Amino acid sequence: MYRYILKRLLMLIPVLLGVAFLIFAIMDVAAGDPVYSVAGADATPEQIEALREKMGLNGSLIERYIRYIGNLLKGDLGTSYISKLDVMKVYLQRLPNTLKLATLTMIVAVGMAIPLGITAAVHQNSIRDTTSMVLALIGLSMPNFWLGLLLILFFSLKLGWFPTGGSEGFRSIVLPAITVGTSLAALLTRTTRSSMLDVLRQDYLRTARAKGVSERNVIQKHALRNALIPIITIFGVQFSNVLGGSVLAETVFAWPGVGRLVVDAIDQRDIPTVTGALVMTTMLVTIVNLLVDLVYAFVDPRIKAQYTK
Amino acid sequence: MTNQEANDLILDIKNLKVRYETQDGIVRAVNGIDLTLRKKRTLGLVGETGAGKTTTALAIMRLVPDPPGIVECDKLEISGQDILSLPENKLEHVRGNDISMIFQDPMTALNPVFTVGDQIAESLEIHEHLSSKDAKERAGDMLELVGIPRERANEYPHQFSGGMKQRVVIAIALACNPQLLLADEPTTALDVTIQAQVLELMNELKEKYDTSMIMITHDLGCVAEVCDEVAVMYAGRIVEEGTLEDVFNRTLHPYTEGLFNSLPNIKDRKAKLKPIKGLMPDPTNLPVGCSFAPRCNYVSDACLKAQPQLRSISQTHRVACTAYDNPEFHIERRIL
Amino acid sequence: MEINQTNRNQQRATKLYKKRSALEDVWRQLRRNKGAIIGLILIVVIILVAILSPILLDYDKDVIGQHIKQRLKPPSADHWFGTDELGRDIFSRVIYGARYSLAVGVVAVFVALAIGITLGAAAGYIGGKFENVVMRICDIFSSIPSVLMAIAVVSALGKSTFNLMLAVGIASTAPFIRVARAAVLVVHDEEYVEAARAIGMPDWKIIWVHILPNCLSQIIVQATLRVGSAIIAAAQLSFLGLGVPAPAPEWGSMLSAGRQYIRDYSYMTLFPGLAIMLTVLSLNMLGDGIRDALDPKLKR
Amino acid sequence: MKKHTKILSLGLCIVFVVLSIAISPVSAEGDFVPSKTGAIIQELVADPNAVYQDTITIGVANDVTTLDPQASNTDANMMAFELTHETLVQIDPATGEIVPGLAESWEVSEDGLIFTFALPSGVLFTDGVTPFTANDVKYTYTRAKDSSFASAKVSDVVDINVIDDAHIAITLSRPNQEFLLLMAHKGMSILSEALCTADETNGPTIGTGMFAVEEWAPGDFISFVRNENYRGGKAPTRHIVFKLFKEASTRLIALQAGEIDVCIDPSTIDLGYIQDDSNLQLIQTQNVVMLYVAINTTKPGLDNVHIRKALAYATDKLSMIEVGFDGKGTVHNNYINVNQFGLKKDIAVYEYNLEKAKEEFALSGYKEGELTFHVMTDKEYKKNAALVLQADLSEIGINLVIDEMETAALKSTLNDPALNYELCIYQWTDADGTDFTVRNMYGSSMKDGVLVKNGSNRCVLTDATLNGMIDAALVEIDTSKREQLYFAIEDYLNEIVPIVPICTSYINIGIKKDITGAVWRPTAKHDYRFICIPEK
Repeated sequence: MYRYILKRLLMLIPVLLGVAFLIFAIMDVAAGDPVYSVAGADATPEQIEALREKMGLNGSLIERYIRYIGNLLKGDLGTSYISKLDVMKVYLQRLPNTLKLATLTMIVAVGMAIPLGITAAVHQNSIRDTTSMVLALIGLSMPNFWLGLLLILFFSLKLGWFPTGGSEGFRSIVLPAITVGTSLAALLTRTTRSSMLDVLRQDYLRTARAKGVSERNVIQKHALRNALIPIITIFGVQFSNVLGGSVLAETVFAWPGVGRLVVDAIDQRDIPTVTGALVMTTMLVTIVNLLVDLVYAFVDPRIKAQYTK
Repeated sequence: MTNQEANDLILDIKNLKVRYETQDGIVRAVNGIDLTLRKKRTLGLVGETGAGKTTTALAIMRLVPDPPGIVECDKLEISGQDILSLPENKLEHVRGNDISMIFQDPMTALNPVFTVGDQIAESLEIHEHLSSKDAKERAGDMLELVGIPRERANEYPHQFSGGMKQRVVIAIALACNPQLLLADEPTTALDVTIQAQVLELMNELKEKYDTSMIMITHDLGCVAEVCDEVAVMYAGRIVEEGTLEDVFNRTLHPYTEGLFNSLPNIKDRKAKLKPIKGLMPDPTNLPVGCSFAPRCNYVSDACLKAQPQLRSISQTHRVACTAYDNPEFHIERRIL
Repeated sequence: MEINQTNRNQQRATKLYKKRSALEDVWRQLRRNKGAIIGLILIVVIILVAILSPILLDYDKDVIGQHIKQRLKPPSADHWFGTDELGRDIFSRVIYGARYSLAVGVVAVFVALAIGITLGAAAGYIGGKFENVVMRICDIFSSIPSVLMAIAVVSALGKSTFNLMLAVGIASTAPFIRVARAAVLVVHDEEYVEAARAIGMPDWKIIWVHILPNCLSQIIVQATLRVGSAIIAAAQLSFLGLGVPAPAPEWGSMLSAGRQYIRDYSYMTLFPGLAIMLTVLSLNMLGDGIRDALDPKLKR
Repeated sequence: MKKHTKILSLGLCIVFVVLSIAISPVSAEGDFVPSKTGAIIQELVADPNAVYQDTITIGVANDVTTLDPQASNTDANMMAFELTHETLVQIDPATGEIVPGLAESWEVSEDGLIFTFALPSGVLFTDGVTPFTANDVKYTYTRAKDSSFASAKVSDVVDINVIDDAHIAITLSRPNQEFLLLMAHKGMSILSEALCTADETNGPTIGTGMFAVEEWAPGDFISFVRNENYRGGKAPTRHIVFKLFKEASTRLIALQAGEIDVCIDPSTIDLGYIQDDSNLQLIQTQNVVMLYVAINTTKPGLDNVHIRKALAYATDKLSMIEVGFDGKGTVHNNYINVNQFGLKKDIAVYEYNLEKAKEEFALSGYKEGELTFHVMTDKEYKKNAALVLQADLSEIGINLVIDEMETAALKSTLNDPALNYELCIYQWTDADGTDFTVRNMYGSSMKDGVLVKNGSNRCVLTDATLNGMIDAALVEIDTSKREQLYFAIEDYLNEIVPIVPICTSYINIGIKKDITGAVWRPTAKHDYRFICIPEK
């Protein structure tokens, strides 16, 4: 097991190097030399060159990349072109906000999706099933930023229940969490349902029923644990997405999370911030995925057996 | 039927009908069968795939999925207890306690995420209200009973072979010492050598616990080995029933004859196999007359007009075939 | 040789027959699914609208024609969905916008399909180091949230409709790589593939003729559902100002423009949003239907 | 304020309105009269016993991006520097005259070349320990020469002579009528030599201002804490926070909900909400941000004066104002900013006229459909202006492609020596020195024998005649003659059309009714040093 974890953590290294290179390459192609947007209009060529050196933009893509990796290994993500602040510090400033939003979103989504999905599957083709599936489909089809706008329109402007943005207090997190959580809840409901339907057809449930296990326990004990596996997969994938920043919701609600940090930095051609934030996010995503895989093993002994092999 | 016999009755079914209402139409899986079974006896329920054997067993357990399954029955009693009118929570006390079932495929019959010990212990916890520690202990006993070392109770199904899994399934079914055991093709999924072992084990345990059993199978050899009585099913109906002797040696129904004829003959290896021609009728669209008529070698116009009813040929032996209106009629198969 | 040829013809014949009956079967299943049919009808209507809109509407006059005096008028008989900040008719723009959203969604998915299937199938078939590299690249792509990925790509390539398609496509490639690879791995060792290899069929042909058709159903389902998410992704980028350049009536950019008028002129955000939702909804309903029809497990 | 029910809140509102009419000396919107400079000054009567709200939160639209005064020139940063740093002199918002800042007084030599400043003693930087001396001024101005943002302002400085700790003399290469104006610019804020040399990153963020930076979360907020030792007496408010809300509508809602005290630049479409809200007040003054179409006069097609005139005739400024600012703006036809010295009120106007545009186009020799130009825009209102222009140009047979870009990319394209752009909707915000404006917007300087455009010369004009006219105006001492010279420059520009001026709009600010002490400048660089809410 530990060897498996270690192996996974080692596999993280090439991925992080790859992410850093990818971002470097993309930002290198990007229109607009960052030097000229940082330097003022009156900059002389000498000043430009000096600035270029100071910003670490001299040299070829590969040279810069190697330099960056060297610093990265020392835990140094560089300093922002714009604010001159340490990227790591800025990232860590934003991370709690994103984690807060992500966690609440996931809790709400899971809390809604699993009971709904189970009910839908158990009462397949009933009114309850149809209703929750139609709702899930709508939730899945709604662009989340639009939902955010509608929520603002209704709950902030018309009813005045929640603030339209900002990050103070619990009330300000409610609407962003709903915005991000809706499509997630929809997705999870659908996954739970189909996974549950799959499991409900399995013979071992018949065995359980034949044993005299009550219907409630058949569902909650025997079926759910098996159905959880695909749900956990989706959960893992989506957690990364929420974690990486529900950029749109963060923009709509002025939520100072990691996603907005990256978008703003891309706008400003602030390469160290873009790269640093994405590398850190990738690391988090990978670690979350590893955790998800460990949860798998906990739920499914067959997978555990694979890991220990 | 004498009083004594009536008290002895473990299972009494009258006019059981099961249909599945699906999008493709109504599948009539079981079309009015009567079954009785006395204590310590074993009934072989024989027929090809799709004849309605498994559905019958599920109906007895009241486990026919609804929707789409709809069960209709005039009488369904286990040891004199009316199962038909029991509410779901009472049924849970009957299942696994009074009646158990062994399912066809041991590969899928066990829950992959629980240890086998837990799965055996579960029914003990439910029905005998044992503490989880005692139940574990008893589960170990049960494992040993079916020939598996008790240490393996903490292992998961994927760590067991097919035959071992089937033993676990048997252990689960017998854990609470049921009066009636429904075994749905318990050996089909297993290797031949394992099949014999499992059958022997079941025979042994049945004797030991005085359990009555319905053995569902299409394997006539298996029937010969375990059963006292035989009922042959075709398209949701019983076409012939009687003692093992009756059905094997005094075969009456053309379908039963067909079943025997399609077995390879060890004594005459040159003899050509004679499979029953054609396929089972579409259960959504059963013919008006005898369901077997389209495949029957002895078919007459009368067969196509009305459904034949079971008629008694001897005290124990009954058959549903219009041809026997003619007292001269006999089938080709001769028992040597 | 002769015999071989006849054999093959026979094979082909059975295959054809099989294929047609499978298709018919899918259609039969699909027809029974109310949701799928509603989805199908809706999406056909939307596609027709998209195709016919240049005939129904005069682009210069109706779609981008400005009437500053008529700006920000709420829905009325003249302007069913009202007018926007430049006095343009929102109804015409929403109608015409279907062209952009559908085109972006479909092309993006094609990009993703093309890259994903090529890489995924090759990885699954060739295996070894190549597979490892492809899968690591796949890891890299899927560990960067796709929206951020697309934003980065668009800002690198510059804003244009094509780049938007490309960005959304690239950002949604990873799942296709995975699907294709998994499908190839499943059939890789099947006997008919072994047989094809034994008679010396080139690898690419084996992939193309024997392997891909076998994972087609999965890919079709994925693709249908992905068109919907690609449309949303494109709208998201447009919303962030990275989409189709003005004055094209792309739904996401209409939403973006309407955002600052949301308090008094909420219809500006309402209708384009509804249009996106309806399109994606119908695609999802259809995709679900196809999946259910193709997936024998779900048949009852 | 927590609203329980609609009715209750409505009731509260009514009570509040009645009370406020009855008790407070109502200052309705009309009471704010812009000063000579166009600024609205909320005079704060000094009262040592008054108690003020602890924190004032200002909802801003643009992020503070740097705390080094010499590393940027955006409005958002300038407002921060106004709090944290001081310049030697400053501009009186009431009269527009130069008044003492960090310097207590100054003298100018007769030839106008040497400026001697008298500095106060005992002043500490906001780190609380570093003393301020004349050496810091020398250090600051020398450092400015290397800054790409500040160097243009000290380009005439040839010598800085520290006489003693409290006196410094600055020598210019030529008389500059606007030198003090330049020194009042926040980019010339005085830094500490000791702090800057000790810490190159954080040193420049410390000044001698009334506030010091407390916490900075880029992209979210920046907070300032009062300098308790400020020599002129401390500020009334202890904490000032700039909180970023990119969405105008969100920002205003935050103000209405009471989350913030000031909302900068609410959407023009939403101004009614401020006027209708009895807790709020609308500050409105014409701004001096000149919106214009910058024309890269070196690009094919655009080097043709007839094409440029066609562009000018085809520019529908009224529609642009309507679309961009909801009709709240003023058409601008001049080549320098409003309120600037030398603004020619009766300049010949290129009225919006597509017929004339077509005539000019015909004179250019190009055929219809032959020309396609790209126009760069960054903000929504600029994009809208470009859309209006696009529609009109298509009428006269010129295709216009709108390139929406992020501000950073747009700026770097403009600044890149490759000058790879054709048109750009851009703005000019400086309204102080006319020379600074014309020199930077249209001037060029000789480098290695060739004329090279000055930094902010977005039309890429290298016109020796024009340079001569600009130099002549700068050194002219007679005010009315100087004015005439600027009139001539404007007429000259009006003939060659290097830009198409569009409009100036209004500065709008929503504030809580009780707010006072702030100076709302038409340049959008507001002075928050004395902003406060007196507690009742």
